[in-house]
Amino acid sequence: MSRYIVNLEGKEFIIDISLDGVLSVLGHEGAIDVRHVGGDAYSVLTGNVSTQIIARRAGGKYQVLLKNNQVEVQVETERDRLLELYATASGSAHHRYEIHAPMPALVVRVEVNVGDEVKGGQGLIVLEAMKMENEIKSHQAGKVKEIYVAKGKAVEKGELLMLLE
Amino acid sequence: MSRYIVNLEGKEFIIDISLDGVLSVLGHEGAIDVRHVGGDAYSVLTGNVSTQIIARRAGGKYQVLLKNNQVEVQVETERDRLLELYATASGSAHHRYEIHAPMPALVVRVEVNVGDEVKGGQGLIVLEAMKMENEIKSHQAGKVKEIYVAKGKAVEKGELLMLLE
Amino acid sequence: MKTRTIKKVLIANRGEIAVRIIRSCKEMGIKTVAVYSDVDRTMPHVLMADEAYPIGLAPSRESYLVIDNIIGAAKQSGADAIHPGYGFLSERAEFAERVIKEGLIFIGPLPESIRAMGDKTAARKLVSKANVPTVPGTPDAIGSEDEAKAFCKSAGFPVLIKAAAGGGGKGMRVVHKMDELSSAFQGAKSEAENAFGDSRVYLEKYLEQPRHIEFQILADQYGNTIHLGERECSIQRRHQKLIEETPSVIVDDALRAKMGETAVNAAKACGYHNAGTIEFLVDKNRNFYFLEMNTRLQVEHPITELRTGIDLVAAQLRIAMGEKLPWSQKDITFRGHAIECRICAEDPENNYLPSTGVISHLRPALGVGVREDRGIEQGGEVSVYYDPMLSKLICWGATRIEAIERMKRALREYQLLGVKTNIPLHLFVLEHPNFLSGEFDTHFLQNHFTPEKLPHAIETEQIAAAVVCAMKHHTNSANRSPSSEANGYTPSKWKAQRTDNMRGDT
Amino acid sequence: MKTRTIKKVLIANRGEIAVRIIRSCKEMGIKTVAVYSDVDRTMPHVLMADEAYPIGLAPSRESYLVIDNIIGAAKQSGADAIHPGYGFLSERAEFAERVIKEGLIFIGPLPESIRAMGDKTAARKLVSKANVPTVPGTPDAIGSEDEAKAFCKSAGFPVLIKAAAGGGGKGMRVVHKMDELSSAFQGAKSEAENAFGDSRVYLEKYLEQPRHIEFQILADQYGNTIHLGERECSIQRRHQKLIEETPSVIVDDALRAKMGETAVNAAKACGYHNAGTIEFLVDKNRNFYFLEMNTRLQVEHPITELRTGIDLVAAQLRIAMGEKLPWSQKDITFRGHAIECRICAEDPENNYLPSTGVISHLRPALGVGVREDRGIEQGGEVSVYYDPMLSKLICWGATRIEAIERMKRALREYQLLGVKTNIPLHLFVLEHPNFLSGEFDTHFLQNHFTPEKLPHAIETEQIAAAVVCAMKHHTNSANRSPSSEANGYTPSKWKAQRTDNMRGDT
Repeated sequence: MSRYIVNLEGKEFIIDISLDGVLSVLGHEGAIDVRHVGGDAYSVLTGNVSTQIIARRAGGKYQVLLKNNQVEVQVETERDRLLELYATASGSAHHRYEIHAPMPALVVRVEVNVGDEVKGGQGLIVLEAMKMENEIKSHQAGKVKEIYVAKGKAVEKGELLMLLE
Repeated sequence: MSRYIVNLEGKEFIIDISLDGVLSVLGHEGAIDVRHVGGDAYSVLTGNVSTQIIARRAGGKYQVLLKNNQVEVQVETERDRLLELYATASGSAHHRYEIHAPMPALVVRVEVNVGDEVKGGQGLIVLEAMKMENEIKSHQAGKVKEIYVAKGKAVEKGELLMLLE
Repeated sequence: MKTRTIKKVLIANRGEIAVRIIRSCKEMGIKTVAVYSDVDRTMPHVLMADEAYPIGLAPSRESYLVIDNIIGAAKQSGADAIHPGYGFLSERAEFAERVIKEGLIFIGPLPESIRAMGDKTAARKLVSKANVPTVPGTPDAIGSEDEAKAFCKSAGFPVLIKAAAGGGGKGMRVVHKMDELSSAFQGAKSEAENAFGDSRVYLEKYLEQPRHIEFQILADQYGNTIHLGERECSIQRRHQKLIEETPSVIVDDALRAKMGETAVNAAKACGYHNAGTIEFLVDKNRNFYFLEMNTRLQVEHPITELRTGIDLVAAQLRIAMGEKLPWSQKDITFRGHAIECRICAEDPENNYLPSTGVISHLRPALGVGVREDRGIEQGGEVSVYYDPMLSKLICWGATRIEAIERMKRALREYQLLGVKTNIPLHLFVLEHPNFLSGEFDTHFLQNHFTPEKLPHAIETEQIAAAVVCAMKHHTNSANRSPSSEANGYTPSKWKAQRTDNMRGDT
Repeated sequence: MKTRTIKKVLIANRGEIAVRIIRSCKEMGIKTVAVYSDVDRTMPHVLMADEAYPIGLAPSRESYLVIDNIIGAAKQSGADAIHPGYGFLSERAEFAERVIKEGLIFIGPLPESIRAMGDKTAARKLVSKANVPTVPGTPDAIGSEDEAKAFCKSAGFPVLIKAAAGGGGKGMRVVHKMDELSSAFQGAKSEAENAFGDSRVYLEKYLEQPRHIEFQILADQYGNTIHLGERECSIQRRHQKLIEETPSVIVDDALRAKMGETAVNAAKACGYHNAGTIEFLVDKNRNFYFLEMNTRLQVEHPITELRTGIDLVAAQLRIAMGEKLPWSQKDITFRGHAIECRICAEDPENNYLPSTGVISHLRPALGVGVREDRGIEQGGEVSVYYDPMLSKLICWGATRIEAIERMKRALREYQLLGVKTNIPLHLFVLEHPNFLSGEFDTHFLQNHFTPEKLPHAIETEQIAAAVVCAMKHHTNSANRSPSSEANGYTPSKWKAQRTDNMRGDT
């Protein structure tokens, strides 16, 4: 039997799959019938309630449509979970706050300098994507420790832009 | 370089593909740009003329949409072609005519018996599929040599139903 | 008669019509229950409904035609109404009776009306009393070939054999001379038994150059009955409709009013309520004859929806809930022209043989004036068990020519790979001078169509296809990155030698 | 003015509007030429056109905005006309001028009309002379922050900064207090420079609780000018329209006639021909003010098509060919209600941040009353280079509530995986009591929306999603037949333990 811990919209579901493919959801009684429809489409009958699930693997996670909203879902094995707990326990606590690019974009303006004290909600950097300017704001107060980009630079999604302390 | 002989709607096209993926069509001058769009969809620019091609491999052949019609396309290498020529030359000529089921169906009636002389266009067997009865007719005159099915039998697509001489 | 709310509907059907009904239910806030046979577990109607219940094996006699199983699913789900769609149990009076007996609402007419119109010979007698003209034929179903022979001798050929119990072209045969009669008679009986569980047939004089024109009826439970205009359904193959349009080029306002009134009278003759259709044959002198009444929603209902702006499924549900019709005849207005093409899995090059397989690629026709109602999706299998109709393309235009040109555009845009379809045949019809001029009858395809007249690819298209197949073969045999094909969305790229003056100046 | 036939049209655009134009051309028997940047080689507009020409690199300044490259492609292809779509070069007078100078037909108004309406401050002066009411503002573009300050002091806050050269919400900023002015002024200028190559801005008094209502105009080359009714476009985010509908709940027949006549006068003031749109702001007392004229086809034109039955792109082509309008104002009739939702690749949970990625799954909403115009397909990549609008869903209903319920059904039916979309936001709006009652203005989203109000999944849905992800993870990690996933259509099958009394009785 394999056990999977699924994290979805902040909730955790524990799902067991037996060697012959029979599955059960911890804390949930009743029949669940899952079929692959084709491509990213799946059909689930929970009892007789019909739910369409559109899902694909992206990176180590899964992207799933829930109420027409694309959400990220994480699946871990029990082993993953143990390794992760160990890593968190042994790692040193640090109060650094990284600013990443939320999309591929062009840097239009950097609005702070290294050493500046910033307030929560203060604008840090302006990116242009799809012809719109988007201001990246600080979610918390802090001090600018490092700036990795400058005006005119093209950045990838997820690229580290700035480090706050 | 690899050479492919493509048979399509009764026409033959000879296509060479070089080691680095450059292609040329024998007898056709000019630029051809082929891209995979996704799934079964391809885009071809012949010069600047844009053609969408929807194609998939099915069995040893290819199914392609041409003018919204699904046609079968055969691709052979030069080696395939040589082997085939050899087989045809060495095989003994025989005048047997096989009747195959054109679709999965149920045999409703067999309209001839072994030994019957049949005319071209004469009904041989009635199959039911999708709630419709379909009469399979002989394309040529001959004599019924063998009948492999009987009323009530479910047959698969391509299954041999009858042999004429 | 009291009004009863419907909160949950079981749809006793599959395919595009089940999906069609689910959509209007969703728009009205009504929950839906699908039923499915073994092979239909992942079909769109099951995916789209709120609940789904298995009702048996693939052959419809073991699932969609099993009344007990459908009633069982309805009871279990707590549905308060059943919509039968078309085909299957939709015109079985005993099904409607059973639904009502179980305390559920049948979304359709009374069982008595179904029975009255379901027996095609009795129906002709009934409407005749309401001064509705009918085609000459045997007054009753006939038992023997001898009776059939006798009618043929007195009426003269051609003659039509028809199932007493059914419609939709099933169990129907045309006989042109006496020595065709025997095999046609047996064939019709066997097909009728198969389709309706009732082998009775009757004979009618077969009209020359007839057009098939039908009227949509809506009637509430209080006797208010209106028509929503005609549908021209003359383009048929194997006695089944292929292309329908409204208005008909031969129906003017005066004829529409006269036929509409006759249709309303025919419906009233059987105490009809809910949606129904009166089918007429119209001869070349524009005389019309009652053919039959279909006591259910029609496949081609969307063209009427587009021209009148009325959602017929929503109207059916409201009538079944006991609401009064919100329209009188004068409130019904018509706008523009609508056409429907039935997309079927069949091979027009090969005598319309059904085609089966897995649909590996499906791209819709979209944009201005195009509607599609379908019961399949990419990845779905077209099996041998059910009707070959996969989808309906419906186009609206301000004029007939705009609707036709739009339909041609939509048909060309539509991409379905995995089974043969009749799209090339539709294009043949829509480009034919006789179709364009409106000079056609139900024999249009027999008279004008042969497979070699289907549209042919030009050389550029053939070269493009050949190149793609060679590339695919090359990639397969060389095993060069097969994953780029499998993941389906990494654009691969091959290039021929460039002739630079053929490219843009960038 | 003579009529000139158009046989081949080059579409100087991409995405859904290029596809939209190609469709009407096909229906009229006109050949089409697409242009494409490097990253657009396999986009739908390239696939659907008869011919396609590369015009440069991905950034629009190096392709879709390069007049020489587009003219080059037109010449090479032998096109006799150019349709600019919306955005890009559509409102650049020098582009229209160049097209005409090269002997080609520009499908749009005269360059003089574009220029007159393109300078927003000059346009306000021009229409004022035709007795069209305008919002108080600076008569001319302003050069310095000091001038801006002066206007704010005299007119009072809030104040709107707008690009003199453009529309579509680009280069637009609302200023509520003096210390926001400086950064807003610089931001607007930089965005305007970016979008229109012209950084000039002007200021207007910002109306309280304004509704944005616009009128569709059609005018031929002989001075015949009509309107096709209004479009209510108040539901906006970041000054860009999100949902449009027609009719507006606040426009009755009298107001429609009055605003329509004013709109016609505004169009005539600049000698307008072809399709255009007069945008008004309407205050809570139903006073209306000219905002600007868009001298091209509008994104939201399909709702007008559905309500009037007129194909606006076909009308544009016919006007450009020199045909007279076949309608006078009294021939224009309206039926039912139409709504459009713009489906954008952006994250409503995260300040509408654009979302990029590859669309791995795309299933349309189909059936009764639904139209989709899109410029993407499954397998396509949503890149950072262009507008985030992927598609437009447009629904028609006999009544406003039918149209709204249909749109909700269509939005829920629509499946797009690969990028975040604003579909959940549309559902939030369509279910909001203020939207349903019609009590809203352009501040609707600021006033009513926060991300936690988006629809939430119920537990059954969450369990279903969790189970599917666990299955996929299991299949991946165990490497159990990965091919069954890759080929995309072999139905895999997993089952939980059965509780048999939960199943059907078969």
